[in-house]
Amino acid sequence: MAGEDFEEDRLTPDIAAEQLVLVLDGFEGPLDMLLALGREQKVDLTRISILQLADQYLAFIAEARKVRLELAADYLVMAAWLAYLKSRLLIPQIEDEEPSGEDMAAALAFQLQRLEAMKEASAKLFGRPRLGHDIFARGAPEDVDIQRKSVFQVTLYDLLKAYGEHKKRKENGVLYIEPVRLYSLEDAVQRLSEMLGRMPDWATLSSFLPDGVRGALLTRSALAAHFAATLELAKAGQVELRQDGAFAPIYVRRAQRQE
Amino acid sequence: MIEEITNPDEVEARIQKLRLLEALLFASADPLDEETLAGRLGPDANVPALLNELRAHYAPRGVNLVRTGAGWSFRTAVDLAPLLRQEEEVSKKLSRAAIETLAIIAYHQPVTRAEIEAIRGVATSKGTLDILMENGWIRPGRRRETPGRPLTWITTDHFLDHFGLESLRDLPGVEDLRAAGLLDSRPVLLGIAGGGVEEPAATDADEDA
Amino acid sequence: MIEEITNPDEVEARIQKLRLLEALLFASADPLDEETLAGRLGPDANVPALLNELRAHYAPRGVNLVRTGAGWSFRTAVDLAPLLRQEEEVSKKLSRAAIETLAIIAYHQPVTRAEIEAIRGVATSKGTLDILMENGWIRPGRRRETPGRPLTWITTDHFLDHFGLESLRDLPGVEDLRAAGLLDSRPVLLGIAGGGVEEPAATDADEDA
Repeated sequence: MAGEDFEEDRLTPDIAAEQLVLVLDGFEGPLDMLLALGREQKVDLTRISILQLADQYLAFIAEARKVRLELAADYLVMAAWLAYLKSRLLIPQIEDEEPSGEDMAAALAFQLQRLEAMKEASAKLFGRPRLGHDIFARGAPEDVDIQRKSVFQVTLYDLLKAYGEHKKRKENGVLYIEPVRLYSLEDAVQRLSEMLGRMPDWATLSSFLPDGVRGALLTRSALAAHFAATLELAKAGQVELRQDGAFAPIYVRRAQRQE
Repeated sequence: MIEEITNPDEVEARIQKLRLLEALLFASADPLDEETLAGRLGPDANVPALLNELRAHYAPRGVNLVRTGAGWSFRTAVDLAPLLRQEEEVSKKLSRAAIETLAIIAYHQPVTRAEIEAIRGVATSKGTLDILMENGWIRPGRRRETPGRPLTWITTDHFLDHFGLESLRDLPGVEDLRAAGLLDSRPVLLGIAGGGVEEPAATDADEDA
Repeated sequence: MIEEITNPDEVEARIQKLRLLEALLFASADPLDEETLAGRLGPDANVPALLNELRAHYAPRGVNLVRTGAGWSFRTAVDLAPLLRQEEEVSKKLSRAAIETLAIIAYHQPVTRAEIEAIRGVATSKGTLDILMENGWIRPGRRRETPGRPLTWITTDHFLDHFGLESLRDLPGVEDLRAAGLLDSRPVLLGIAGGGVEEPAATDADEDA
């Protein structure tokens, strides 16, 4: 088992992974990354090609998965969503399905514009002359407390901070025993629920497994936990499962609500 | 400098009020509101008129009288910034997340954390709101009357003071953004983090004691 | 105001120097000596002449330019001192114990003294509740209908006013504090968090009592 792991690690193109990690570190989440990719199209965001954007994003994610880079679930959910959007845009509309591919693309374009607007606004805000940087208050205020409404200087922040610290002390007083390093069913249910709520269509069970889980025991426990979690969630009526034959891949999607 | 008053006693009284107003504002590093000033100048003082006169007197000088929110304060003139700016002792640099979050709160207020996350498409890391609050720029507003009664966040008067704004209407480009519909903080896209699902009602009171 | 200079450019340059001098003296925490000022104003500035002009300008006003030892600084006019110093109390910092006690009353009210002590895990010193009451932040509530009928404590309207809250409901809940980073969550010991997946909402209920 140890030998096998060693082999795997050697084959991993570490440098490519490091570069990708560096790129990823530059982003504040998947929407931010999409915005950066969108800027590369060098057109007004209102006229951006969402299809092209989806391709660029999916290519990036594919690259990351090739070097077994651990991606945050947010990035994977966005990838699944964009793949779905792409299929909706390319394949003729199914009548009763709402919203349409165009609506989804428009919604994404709006989100990108809104984020861009806020980034510009923050740049303008911090480009303004600021107190203590460019503009200065009286350097030697005199000892006349004119505004005194209370003898004591306490702010809401002080009050909340005091309560937070009090709570923290209480929590730290409790002994926690380090758990055995197994992927728990609860974690898998949590992870699946997080991702499924936002996954639009069928996806293979294996695509939900966390990347970068090291150690054979941990990997096996992750697979087992996720499998058990899908059964749990199916029992609760939250997901649907599909398997086309014995030993074939298992597909999962969130339960379709009947209306 | 003094208009439409000819009685020498009145002129003298008015000058004394102006001098006291000037001294009060000068002595304080923080903005003072008109109510506080009126309390110190006495019932017969026309505080807004006196403030305007003082503002006009200082307008061309190296120190200006400026208004932020409800407060008035003396501040060095904006155009002198390049001459006054000193090598800052490495000021605590704000993270990109904190800067963006502050802009979102300023332009979208009152805004819930879930809405901030929907706009940024990413969860708010711990410590972001904390640092903005520690700087005195934001504070909790009223709870939103929707399921879960989420807390909203708003900016403070100190935020206006820090960025040299008289009111929120002076935020750069705010009218254009509103007209373009970009100040809509509703989540629009399922599938993006923070998808607008408000957290379950956090129980406020807890079960101590 | 400007004497013996007629060339418009020179007049302009001199006004700029005066404005900068004014701003430097205003913003400085300590008196500035002429050598320092000369360093900031440039080699062509006649610092003593500029200082004299500024001193003359401010002489009749509510703020004066004064010389103390080797340094120059702005000070409020001496004759206004009685009007400026109405109350001589110096503002004080509230002790940590008092802030914490106030926070606990705010979050747990109505709460008895014994309950406060149980929550904090330490005895409440005599003066703490007195100080909070003197400041008008807390007041006695109803007696608890339990043996001994202990007095409970609640916060006042002045408390809301002081902390800029509209109602007690607007106090951030424990989950809000945690999300804002004011309450660091317990260390995450689970081996594998699923990447960017937000930590599951920790339960509020705590184990006091």
